[in-house]
Amino acid sequence: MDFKELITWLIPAFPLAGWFLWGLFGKYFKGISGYLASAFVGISFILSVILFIIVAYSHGFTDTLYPWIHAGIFKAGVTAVIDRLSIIMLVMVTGVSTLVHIYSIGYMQGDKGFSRYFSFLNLFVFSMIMLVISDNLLLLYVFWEAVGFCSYILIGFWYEKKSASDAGKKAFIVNRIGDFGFAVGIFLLFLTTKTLNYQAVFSMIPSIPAYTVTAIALLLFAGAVGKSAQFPLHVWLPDAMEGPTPVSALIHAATMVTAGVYMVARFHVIFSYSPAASEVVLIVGTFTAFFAAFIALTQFDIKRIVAYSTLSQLGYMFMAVGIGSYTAGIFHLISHAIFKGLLFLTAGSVMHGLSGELDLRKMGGLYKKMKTTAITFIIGGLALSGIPPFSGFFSKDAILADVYNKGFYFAWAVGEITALMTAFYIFRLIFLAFFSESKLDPKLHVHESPGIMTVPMIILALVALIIGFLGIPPFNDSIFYGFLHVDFQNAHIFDPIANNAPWYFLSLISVLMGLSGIYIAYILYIKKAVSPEKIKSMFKPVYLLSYNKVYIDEIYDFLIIKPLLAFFNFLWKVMDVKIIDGAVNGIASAFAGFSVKARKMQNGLLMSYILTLSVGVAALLFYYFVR
Amino acid sequence: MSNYLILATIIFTIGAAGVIIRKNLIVVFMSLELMFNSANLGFVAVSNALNLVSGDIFVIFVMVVAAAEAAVALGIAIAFYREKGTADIDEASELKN
Amino acid sequence: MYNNILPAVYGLNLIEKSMLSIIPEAVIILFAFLVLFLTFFEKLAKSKNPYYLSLIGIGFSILYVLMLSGRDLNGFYGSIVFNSFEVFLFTAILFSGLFAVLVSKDYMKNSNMPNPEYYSLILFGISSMMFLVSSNNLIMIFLNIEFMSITAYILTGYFKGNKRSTEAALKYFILGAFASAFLLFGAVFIYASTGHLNLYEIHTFLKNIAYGGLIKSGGGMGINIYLTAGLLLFLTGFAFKMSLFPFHSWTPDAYDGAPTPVTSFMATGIKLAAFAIFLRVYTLIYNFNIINFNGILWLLAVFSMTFGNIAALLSSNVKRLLAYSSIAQAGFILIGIIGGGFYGYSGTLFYLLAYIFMTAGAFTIVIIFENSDLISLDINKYSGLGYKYPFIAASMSFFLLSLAGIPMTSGFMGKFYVFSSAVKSGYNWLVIIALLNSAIAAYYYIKIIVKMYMPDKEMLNSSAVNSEGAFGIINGAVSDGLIITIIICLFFTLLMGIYPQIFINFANNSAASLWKI
Amino acid sequence: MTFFIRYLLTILIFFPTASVLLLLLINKKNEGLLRNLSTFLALVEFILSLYLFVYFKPDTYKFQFVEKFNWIPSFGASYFLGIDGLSLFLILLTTLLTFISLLSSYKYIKENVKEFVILMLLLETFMIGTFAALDILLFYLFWEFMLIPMYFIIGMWGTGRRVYSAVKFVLYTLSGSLIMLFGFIYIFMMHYNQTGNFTFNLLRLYHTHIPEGLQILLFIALFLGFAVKIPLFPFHTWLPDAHTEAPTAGSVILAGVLLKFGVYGFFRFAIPLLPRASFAVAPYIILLGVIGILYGAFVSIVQKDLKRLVAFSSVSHMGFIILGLFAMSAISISGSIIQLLNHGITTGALFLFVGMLYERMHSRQIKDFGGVAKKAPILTTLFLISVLASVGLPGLNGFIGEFLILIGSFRYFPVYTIVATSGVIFAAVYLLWMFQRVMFHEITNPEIEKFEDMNLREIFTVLPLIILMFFIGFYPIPILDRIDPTVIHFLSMLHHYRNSNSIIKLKTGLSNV
Repeated sequence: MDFKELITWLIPAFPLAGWFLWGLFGKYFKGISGYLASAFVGISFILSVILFIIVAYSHGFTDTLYPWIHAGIFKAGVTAVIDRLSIIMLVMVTGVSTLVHIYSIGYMQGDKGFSRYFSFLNLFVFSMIMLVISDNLLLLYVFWEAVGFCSYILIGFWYEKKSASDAGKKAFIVNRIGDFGFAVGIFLLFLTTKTLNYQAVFSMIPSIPAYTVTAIALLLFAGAVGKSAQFPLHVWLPDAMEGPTPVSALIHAATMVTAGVYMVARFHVIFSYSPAASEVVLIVGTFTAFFAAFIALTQFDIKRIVAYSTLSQLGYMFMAVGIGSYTAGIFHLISHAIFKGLLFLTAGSVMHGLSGELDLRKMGGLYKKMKTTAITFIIGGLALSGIPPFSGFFSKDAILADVYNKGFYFAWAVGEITALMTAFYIFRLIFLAFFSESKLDPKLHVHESPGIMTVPMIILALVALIIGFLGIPPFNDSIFYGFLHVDFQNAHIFDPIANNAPWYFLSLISVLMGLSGIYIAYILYIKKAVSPEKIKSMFKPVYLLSYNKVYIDEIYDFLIIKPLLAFFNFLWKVMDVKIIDGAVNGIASAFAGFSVKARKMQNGLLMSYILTLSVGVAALLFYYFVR
Repeated sequence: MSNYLILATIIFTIGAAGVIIRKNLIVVFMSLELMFNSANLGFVAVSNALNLVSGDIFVIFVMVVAAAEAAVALGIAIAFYREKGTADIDEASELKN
Repeated sequence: MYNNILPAVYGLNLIEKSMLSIIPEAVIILFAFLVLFLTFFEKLAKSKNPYYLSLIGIGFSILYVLMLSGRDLNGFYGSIVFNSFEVFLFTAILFSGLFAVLVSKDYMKNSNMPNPEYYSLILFGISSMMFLVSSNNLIMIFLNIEFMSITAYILTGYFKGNKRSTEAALKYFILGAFASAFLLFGAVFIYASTGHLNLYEIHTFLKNIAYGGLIKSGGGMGINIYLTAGLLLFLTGFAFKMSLFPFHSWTPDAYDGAPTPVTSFMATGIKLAAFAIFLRVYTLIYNFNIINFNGILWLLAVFSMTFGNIAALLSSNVKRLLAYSSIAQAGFILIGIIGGGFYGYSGTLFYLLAYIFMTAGAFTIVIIFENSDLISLDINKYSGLGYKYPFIAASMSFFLLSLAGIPMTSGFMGKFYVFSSAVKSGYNWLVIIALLNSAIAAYYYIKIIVKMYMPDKEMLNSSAVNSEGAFGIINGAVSDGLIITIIICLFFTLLMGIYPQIFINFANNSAASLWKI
Repeated sequence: MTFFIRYLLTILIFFPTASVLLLLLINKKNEGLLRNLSTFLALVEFILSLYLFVYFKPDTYKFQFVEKFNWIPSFGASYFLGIDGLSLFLILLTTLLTFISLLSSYKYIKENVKEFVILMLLLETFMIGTFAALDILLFYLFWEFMLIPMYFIIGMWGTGRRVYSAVKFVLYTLSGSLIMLFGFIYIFMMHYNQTGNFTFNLLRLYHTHIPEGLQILLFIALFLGFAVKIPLFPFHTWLPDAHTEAPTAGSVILAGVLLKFGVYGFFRFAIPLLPRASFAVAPYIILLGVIGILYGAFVSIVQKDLKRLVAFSSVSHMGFIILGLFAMSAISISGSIIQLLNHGITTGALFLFVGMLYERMHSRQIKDFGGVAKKAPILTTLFLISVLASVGLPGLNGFIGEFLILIGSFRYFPVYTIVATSGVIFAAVYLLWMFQRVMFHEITNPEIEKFEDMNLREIFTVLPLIILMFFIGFYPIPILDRIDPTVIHFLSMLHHYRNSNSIIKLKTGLSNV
């Protein structure tokens, strides 16, 4: 293998090695393991940057490490595809991971599971890398599940906490439900195309009847819904906040949850050949975006607020890929990864400062105490609410513009309203946490986080500041589009540009939305012109609905979990023990009864013996003569 | 000859009935003898009818055997009487089930 | 097979042939009398001489059987035949007799019963069985059945002053006499319908009728009725000896009451002889197209198996349990006869041989732990034997598994043989029923194994392990005769299970000579 | 050496027996020697069996290491051995698991060590013989006598209602096998009637011509024998009892090897002997299998006893295997075979871990545990790996098998396959929930406080299995290569019956999409 293939395989190799090392010999490494782990991931970041340059100035390639499975006509190898899409993802993943690793060194300081933490974090990075570069659906599925496992184990990292291990289990199982659809999709795809290799599949898609394509696309999308926590499988993500905050930053904001978007983009051929499926993607995305933002309005747990905002941002991305503007989707994916990672890290730093306090109602006035955190957080917030010149503005605006121009006005309107809500809840958080009068309990010693945590935050903030400019000039002549679009050449364009409104008009609207959202928050929480309580009482039912997360968990628990458990108990206690095994034992006892009867015949009386005998003779004679 | 055979059958049946219904040991033995002798009658009749000799030989053998059996029977009967103090065969009901 | 040292037969005249044909029986009877005479001399009677003497006698007899093997003799005007069929069965009978003698030594001593008569009776029994097997004439059959039965009656009641023993003898006697009366009466009808007493002659006669179509042309109707009645009654007599349902009722009580060596002897020898002679009679005079007897045998087999197994399921007395199981086994053996044909008959013989060894083995172990108080036969007494007497318990388990028909044992091979013969001639349901039966049977055989190896704690103290004065155990050690018996049985059971070919050949030879007329 | 290779199978079969004879000479008191020697001998056996793998030619479907001697000419039965890709790996699995279970029971088996090791080695003989036999009578001999040692192992060293379970196990299986025996005899006689000579040679009996209606009846006969062993859904109730009460080693062998015989029997006997019937009834058997998958999973979710849970989980797993086998596509059958090995490895490991937990806590009730992870990190990690393998997490062995089975079966039985796939979700539910309740949370039961981690022996006991999990998960090619010719040949034997039965499939609405 030549140089580029070598580094292709070195990129995942380092985190994998890291996993083995810290996993097996963690207790000999003690504290060093954190630094080493970060170094390993850093190396693969550098390597992927190198690879990025190579690919940027040449063309993509695929390389097989070894043949993995072949049975009958089924063949799959461990193969990597390196094209612009995967390389961008690669750089993003490794980059964010590196920063989060460094941050974690400070955050997890002195935790007894230090090495364990880093080994699993490395394993996650490895799996994510493989997921991104895998060249066939089987391999994709493998690491699709592998990242799920990593998130399971990392959410439940503090396994003594019941809530934590419950959350982990919930995440795994809900993902499994999505993956069930994904797997069936793969089966159907294999049945129709007899292969799982991307290129082969894509080349066959145009010749496949539309309804089959739609079925495949929807089934695959089910997997994406699970992984990217879209409605109705979103329930696991908020609970996942039980895990350590850096984990939330890396897995549940930047990388894993965006795998769904990546997958849809990667299979753009399939989706673009099935308008219906794309429609579904758009609808789900739009709904989730709104729905999550609505819930986020009234939460008080900062991590949960950020988590719900993640949901709604993912909704935006699905809107993008749903209307077939994949570059926009990926662009938002990247920028979101940056600023959402930033928000989580800062939130973590707040926690760290307040020694684990998460409730907004017990915060306030933190700005003076922890400046760096506050500033970086605000940058993140501005990016999230799409205020120029922060990255969020460019990426989100690109999506909304495309949505508008392709003629999905309703979706566009929803998007804009969601933007308003987004701006509101994030600034509600900022104001309550950093500015309004302090409600901390005095004996709590609030302190700024150490440098090892703040530096990554600052770096991310800077990136969030600049990365947006990849998105200019707007629309299809932007740098990013120009770079990435080559991978989406063979996508089937199914809806023409309905109208091309001038970009400044659309941007203006969304910026206004953002600003107004901030302003409302300002009025409510800084100026106290209207007390939140009044509004709360005004829209009591709406408020409760939002506050209780639309009761989704309760509904699931009541409609699905409880009846199933009852049914299972019935199966075991009645079906198995009583009916089946009862039948078996029943036969046995029946024979026992016969035995007693049979031995009654042997009653010891000579008379009856002779009688039996002669009856026997009589019967014999009867058998032949009378009959 | 069939008439003889019918007669023999009747005697045999009487003997069997005797074995079945009578309780006293000795009577049971006698009924057994009756059964044997009905067979003898049959043999004699048949060999007479088919003017063969083998039937008569058989009869002699049967008589011998019957004698031997009677000896054994009485031996057992005495032993039984010693232990149970009665000759009622319903007493013999220790072995059961 | 022709490796005998006697001069060729052809030179001999009729008498000499006849004499030659009964040498093995004659030897046994000779020794029986010798043993009997020992009673006149106090000292000799007390000592172990009768035991050794009878062993020697059996040894000689086996020797003569081997010498005569391969010859085809019939003496006394065709009423005694001797050919490879007899060779096979004599060997089997002598083996069962050998076991009966071997296991009796210490049993007799511990239950202080008079020695010589006992042994001579055993020997007489053996000889009577041999005569029965080789008899080829209604007279001889009746005579020998009675001879055999009488010895059996006496032996059953041999426990002096023991209620159970006497009662068993009484029941056995009355039922036996009753049954043989039926047999005799059947003979009358057969005689009436055919006019012959020699089986071969009856055979030829019936063949002529059957294929000369006399039956069809109404003239033979009377014959037909007589014959049917005769054969049925005759069958009854045999069924009684083979302890088939519903003529089984003597079996549990007689087996239970008799001294265990005698039980073993009855279970092996008498059953064997009865089946053998029935096999001969059946092949010679039953299976013509006059009447279809397979139907009746089918019923008998099914009933015997089912009744035997089901009755045995819960019985807690080992001897009775084995008695019931022997009823079931009789049903299984009958399947071979029903299956019929060369294959089926050799299968039956094979099964009979296998049955001798496994049953004798099982009873031997029962003897070992039997004890002056007769409750000792309760299977709970066997709790935990597996740990005190590993070898004996292991062999017991092996015999039981063989009875249950688990592979690697002769029992499986025998079952397989007869079942396949039945399938061969299309009796599928019979085989299926039989298979289900052997599944049921497995339960009670395994029950004993459970007791031996997986005892529940409270049973342990009532176990034979720590109870004293077991008949088979002389100051702590199991006595040699029993051990020898067990080893022989074990050897054959295993060999017949793993490499049965030798025995199959043996059985084939004897089955082949069934038709030799 | 050539001699050695030529008679390798015989050597493999009878080496344990020889070891038994050797062990018989050792004094009962000398337990240490007995344990070590027997384990060593089992290890030697395993190493010997590796020669099979080395000298196995992967490029032919023909039976290899064939040995044939007359045994019972008058039944046409012969001592006829030979292995193909399937039996090769099953034999390897057997030898490995025997070694492991002997190693695992150093602490568990306290009394009657001699009997125990002897029975284990005896059992090994019969298991290998069953896999190697190509003569039906020989097969049946090994097949059925195998019950006896297992019965003693459950009954003598079991817990709780051991006797009940042991007897239930024997009777259940025995009744099945006896009906099966009838089927064999019938086919045997059928062949005799057609060709006029007795033979039990499997390869000859394959050519027996049997009309379809009869085939179905006979198939039912054989089915009963094999279905009980597997165990298929309605015949499974012996399994939980036997598993629960058996000692660890017993459960490992039971789950690891004995359950395989049913599937092996279908593959080697039932389907090739009665191809028409097997195609005709395949939908119904698959239905049972799928019911088994869900049923096993559902019932395990609510179990309170660890071993019982694992037992029911193997009902569920065997369902997958049946689905793959009877879907009769090359992919799914290879998947089933892989899954056979996986189930042996994974479930074996699970039982070992449950055994370790039991040795420490003397309880199998899930509620008595909780927070073990804090005390025993190694145990937790390795246990977690096995659990995930059983869940079918990609990268571990379970995934390969399940995925191949499902993707292969989807072609012929899409509906059933989809239902079966949902079983994967429930597998995650019951195993992870169990794991969480046992390993995580705060320590509630004070007993746990003095819970010591795995010692070196225990680690070595499970290590081979763990390694295999990863190996098969990441690089199954060596196995797939060797079973592929077998599977292809298997299908080529059947393939012209498939179309003749497509009507039946259509009737049951299960034809190809």
